[in-house]
Amino acid sequence: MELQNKKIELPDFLAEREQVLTTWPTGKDVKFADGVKYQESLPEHKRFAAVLKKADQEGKTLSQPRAGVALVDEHIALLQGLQTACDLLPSTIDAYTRLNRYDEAAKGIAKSREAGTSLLNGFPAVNHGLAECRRVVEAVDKPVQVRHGTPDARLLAEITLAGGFSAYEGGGISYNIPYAKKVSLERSIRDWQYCDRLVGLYEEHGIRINREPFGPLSGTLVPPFMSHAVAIIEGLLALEQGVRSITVGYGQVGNIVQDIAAIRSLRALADEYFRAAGFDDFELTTVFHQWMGGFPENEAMAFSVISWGGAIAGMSGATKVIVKTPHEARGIPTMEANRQGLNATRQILNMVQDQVFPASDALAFEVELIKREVRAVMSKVFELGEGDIAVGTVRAFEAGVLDVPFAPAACNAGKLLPVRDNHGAVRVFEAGQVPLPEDVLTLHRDLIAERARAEGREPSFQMVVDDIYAISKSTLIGRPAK
Amino acid sequence: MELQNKKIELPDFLAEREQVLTTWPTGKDVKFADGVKYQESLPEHKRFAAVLKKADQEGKTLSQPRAGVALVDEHIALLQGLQTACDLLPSTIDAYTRLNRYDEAAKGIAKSREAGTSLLNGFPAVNHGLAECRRVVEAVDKPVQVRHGTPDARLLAEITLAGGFSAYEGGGISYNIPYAKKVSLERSIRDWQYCDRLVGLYEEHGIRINREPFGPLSGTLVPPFMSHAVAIIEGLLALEQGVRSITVGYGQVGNIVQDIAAIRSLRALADEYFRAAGFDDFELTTVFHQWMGGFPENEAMAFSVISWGGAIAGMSGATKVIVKTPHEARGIPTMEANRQGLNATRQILNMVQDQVFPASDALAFEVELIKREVRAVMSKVFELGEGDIAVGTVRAFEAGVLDVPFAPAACNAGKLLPVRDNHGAVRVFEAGQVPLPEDVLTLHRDLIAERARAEGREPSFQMVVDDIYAISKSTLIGRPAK
Amino acid sequence: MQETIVIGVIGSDCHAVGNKILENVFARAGFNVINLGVMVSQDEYIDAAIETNARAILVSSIYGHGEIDCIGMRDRCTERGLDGIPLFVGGNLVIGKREFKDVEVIFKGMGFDRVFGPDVDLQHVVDCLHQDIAVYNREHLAVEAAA
Amino acid sequence: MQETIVIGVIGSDCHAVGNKILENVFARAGFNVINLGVMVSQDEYIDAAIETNARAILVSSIYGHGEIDCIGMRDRCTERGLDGIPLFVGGNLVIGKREFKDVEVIFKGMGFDRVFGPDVDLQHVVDCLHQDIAVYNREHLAVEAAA
Ligand code: B12
Ligand code: B12
Repeated sequence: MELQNKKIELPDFLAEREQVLTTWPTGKDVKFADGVKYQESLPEHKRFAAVLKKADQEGKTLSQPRAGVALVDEHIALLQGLQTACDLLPSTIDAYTRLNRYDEAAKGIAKSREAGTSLLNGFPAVNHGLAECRRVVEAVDKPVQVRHGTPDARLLAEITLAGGFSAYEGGGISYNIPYAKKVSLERSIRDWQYCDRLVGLYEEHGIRINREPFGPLSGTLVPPFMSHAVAIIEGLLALEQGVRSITVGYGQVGNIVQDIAAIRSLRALADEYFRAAGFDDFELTTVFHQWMGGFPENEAMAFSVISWGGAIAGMSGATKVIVKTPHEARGIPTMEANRQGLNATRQILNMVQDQVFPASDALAFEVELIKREVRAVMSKVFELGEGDIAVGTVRAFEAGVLDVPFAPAACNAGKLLPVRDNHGAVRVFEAGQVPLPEDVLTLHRDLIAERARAEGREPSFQMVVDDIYAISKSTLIGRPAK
Repeated sequence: MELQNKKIELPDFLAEREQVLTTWPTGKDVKFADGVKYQESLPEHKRFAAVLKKADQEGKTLSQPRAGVALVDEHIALLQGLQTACDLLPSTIDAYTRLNRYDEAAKGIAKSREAGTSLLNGFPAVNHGLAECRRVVEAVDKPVQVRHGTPDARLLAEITLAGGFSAYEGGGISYNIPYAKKVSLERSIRDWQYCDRLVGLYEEHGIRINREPFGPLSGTLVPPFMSHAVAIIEGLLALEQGVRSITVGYGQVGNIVQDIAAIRSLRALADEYFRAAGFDDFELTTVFHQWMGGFPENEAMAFSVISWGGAIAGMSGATKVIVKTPHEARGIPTMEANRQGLNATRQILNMVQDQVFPASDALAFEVELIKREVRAVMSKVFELGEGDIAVGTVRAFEAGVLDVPFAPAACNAGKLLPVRDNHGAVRVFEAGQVPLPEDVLTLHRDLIAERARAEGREPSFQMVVDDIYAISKSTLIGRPAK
Repeated sequence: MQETIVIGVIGSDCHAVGNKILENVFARAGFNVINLGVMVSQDEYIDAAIETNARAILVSSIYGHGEIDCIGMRDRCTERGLDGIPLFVGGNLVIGKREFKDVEVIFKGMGFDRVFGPDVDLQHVVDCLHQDIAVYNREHLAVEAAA
Repeated sequence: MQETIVIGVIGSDCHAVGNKILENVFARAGFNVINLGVMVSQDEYIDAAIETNARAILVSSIYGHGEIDCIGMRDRCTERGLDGIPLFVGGNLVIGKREFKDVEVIFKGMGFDRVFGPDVDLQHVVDCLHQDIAVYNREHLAVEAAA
């Protein structure tokens, strides 16, 4: 396999497709033309890209939960219960399916039937197959997205898109590095080029499918510039394959200035890089994920984390917000808990909707900082790839130029260590091989030193660990106990 | 009675005191010297003023619930249940006691005993008397404040202060206008001079009692400048009588810029006016009340309102925040619901504690606007009083120069009509006789017109009504349904 | 015909906001509204109703003491000659968050014809008023006229 | 003596953060930690334990499939000669928010010696490890030596 950022030739795609559709028996039901026809039959208000575009034009922030259970009827009941409290629906896929372990998913389905309750952490769409997916889409009245974490998501894409889902989360980096251990980046990027090519093919047939790189990555103290770089790269890879509706994402860190700056800079940078790559006919939107790290177990406290995320999502101008629930620290939420998260989010979104977060030097500074960081990393990635962003990405991860904190993937260096500064913004404690400009590194170092002084201790891995636990223990910054 | 802002002469005070203590049988147990001795016995961490001062120095925001039930043991259990989740304790007094209807309070106590549950909306401290108050104070480990709404709070003050409570909310304006119907302002101001004089007397004997004018007034769309003027006046009246620890308060309106500007300007203005009046040995702190108007009934939504209030309280730098509960829309909260409100607030306070709300032109503009408005009103009040702020206040209410929206008091003009602007800040729709500078009035008018245009309707009383309902119906601004 | 109704907030209750809105809504719905404001005693409602020949009394209680303040209101009306006058009550009627249907039972037991929670749709209340006043006019006032 | 322990996250579970912290904590507590990272199969734990002569296996499951992934782990240990080796399990072990004591019963039923929720105090776990390893060394390894 010779990876490159180049649209897959149709014959090559079709040949590969034949093989993909045989990897599990349900693949054989998928016919592309039939998928297009089915997608055409969906009304506008059930088309993800259209609903996002409208929200973007109106300056609204839409809400979307995560939700998925083992059995189809239960999954339908769940989505029906949620749709009155949200704007966009998900189908969160279970972890066996994400790793193409369809036989284990089958066992999970069987055991769930026996137990009378879902024993899977998501909806095993591949096992259920095309017709069942359509049953889900038809049973609800809002657009439905596939949300998962699948390094090789080709069959899942074939089945769910022909099944009427109109948005597909993920990407070759963001669904490998945080979600897998031994999958090579060449492999996952190539397999996601397939998914994007499939979406591009739908696009060629007049069906716009929304694509969303997974912004939060490991969800744990990821500095904005690093997730931005990944989102932009995945956007570029998708555009090349013909994708035209792209939602770039970001996971809240909890500092109001950094979070708002992150969404603003993300949108501006994505637009800039996409245009620089020669594209100008894309629809760009943004998604803000409420805090993706460890949650407090106390539900009242969890509500505050949820609400704070909703407030920042709204004030940052993100097009949608992915909503957590008061059960987050414990387990897959019940429908009721999920609705509570959505209701809390709706209230705060409505309350901040018409408020303008004031322009300030601090905000402008943070936006500029993120932009410089992203540009530094991106230009190294292009350099390593000798102009090819796919190749550059693989080499950048090898070299530790791209590096996601706390990720499980073997192909990730894991040398970048983030830590919060004295105001709770996430900064770079150890840069590893990430090529930030010298003055930027100094700035991060100074900011962290300021915190260290305030706490009367040296910055250390313990400080990082304290930050990992902090929000679950009811603070933003992991200060030592007094 | 000839009202003036002048320290009550000790002999006059003592003569009046004799009479006050006879207004209900429990009054006879109160001996001032014994009260001082009892207060002296309280440890530092149970002294309200000391705890506030420390928080202020450390830049912390403390949390305080509202809570009170009919019977003493139940009240103790309630406070004990709450104290692990908050920093400061209240004893919220029932509505009969607030109107000196101690016989009805007695009935309420009896009926509550029968029913096995509190049928009063607060703790009837006067009926329970001195010894029982001390039992409350001794049973808990945090400072306790009397929170009420009593135009004539003289006996209540005598009993509770001798009983070991170390902070006393209220004032001659803020506990009349929103809480009474036919009590004259001369009367309530004079009766509160008594309360302040009592606190001053404790002060002379080395006991610092904290005093807190009630900031939110009617809790419903009160423009910041109006509640600021009242808070400053009550502060001046209190200082004159010898009070030295003053917490000026403000009720959240929901717009982030206006709310933060309100706390900043409140503190600056109070300090300025207090010093201008010749005082320089006071301890000034601020209190931010989470949204005081109608709440959403849905508890998840209520959590967001609570959380948003906590976030702004923290970022504004208020010294304490008064916390609502998810039961707010419905009824007196259970202890559990009250703890939930406190836990949610604690989480968000901790998360914003070290964050700096960035300096911006918008914020500076709003601070300046409030300052100009307050100064315009205050100078008219001084003018009307020919230099005497007590006299000026009575005349200002008569003239509609001071005017609290939606207040029940007959002595309040009720001509000032507030409405939200297009960003949710509370502006003046009809000024009545409130003497705002012409350019300020024009600004308000323009801002409201901007909203009216956005909604395609004229500003009207219906718009005000829509705003009154808005937060309870899950928005900040009462827009017409589309 | 413009019917007269008496409204107000009972007892020691100072909650004025809902009261101002009720006045506005009922006036716009065509009633002649006698608004007694806050802190109204049982006799004040009845005095006003007699004086203005009102067709209904609407009691608000927001602050939680409704359960105490409203006791005896129906008997007092009857005693003072307002036999069968439509009596509505609404607001946050009891202390704490309780099931509305339990609250309704308590106040119906006290003789109130209609009991409303704080989230009631006021258009519905207007409809109820028209309906109950029509019945009252037919049954009670007819009886009176005949007597 | 520095005891060796094997840790890792079972099944298809990718949650890596807790695992990195556990490694850090147990290493600082003086153990020789063999960390297999995420997505570890039952046999991988057992292979590592045999190879390194480990005194305990600590299984994490965060993603909810623990109830499926952990079935048979004890039998497999015994089968492969790790008779009585201390088996700990911890994390978000089942789907949904359930009472911890019910979860504990399930995993004790599967043969785990100790079951921990996500909010466990890790110092307590270190103490448990010392205790259980001491017993294991005394009882099982003594038996082995004698055999
Ligand atoms: C961050 C996170 C992610 C990140 C993980 C990044 C990474 N690679 O590490 C991302 C976004 C990728 C992710 C993905 C998924 N996640 Co996730 N995730 C979380 C989250 C928010 C925090 C986890 C974390 O890092 N905590 C911090 C660390 C320090 O704590 P910890 O992991 O709990 O570990 C500690 C303890 O559990 C304990 N412990 C753990 N193991 C052991 C073992 C022993 C022996 C002992 C003594 C102690 C012990 O000690 C550890 C250190 O203190 C949790 C919810 C939460 N806790 O708030 C959900 C959560 C764990 N995720 C969940 C799920 C379901 C998933 C997904 C399947 C997606 C989905 N359906 O929602 C995928 C997993 C796919 C897969 N193949 O595994 C669920 C699990 C549900 C359940 N058990 O019922 C949770 C609880 C969220 C929820 N309520 O739905 N997730
Ligand atoms: C604003 C407010 C205040 C302001 C009032 C200012 C003023 N003078 O008006 C202030 C801060 C002064 C205040 C004081 C107190 N309050 Co208050 N207050 C509120 C709050 C937040 C909003 C009330 C409001 O204005 N709502 C908006 C209006 C439009 O709605 P409304 O009042 O409910 O009226 C509508 C409906 O109820 C209905 N309705 C009302 N009456 C009737 C009658 C009929 C016939 C019909 C059909 C319909 C109807 O229609 C109205 C219009 O839509 C409520 C909680 C909430 N709702 O969120 C608490 C609340 C009403 N207050 C409460 C209490 C207890 C008090 C105090 C005793 C202090 C305390 N212990 O906490 C004092 C009262 C002292 C006294 N003497 O009365 C409690 C009542 C508890 C209970 N019933 O169990 C509440 C519910 C808060 C709580 N959960 O504890 N309060």
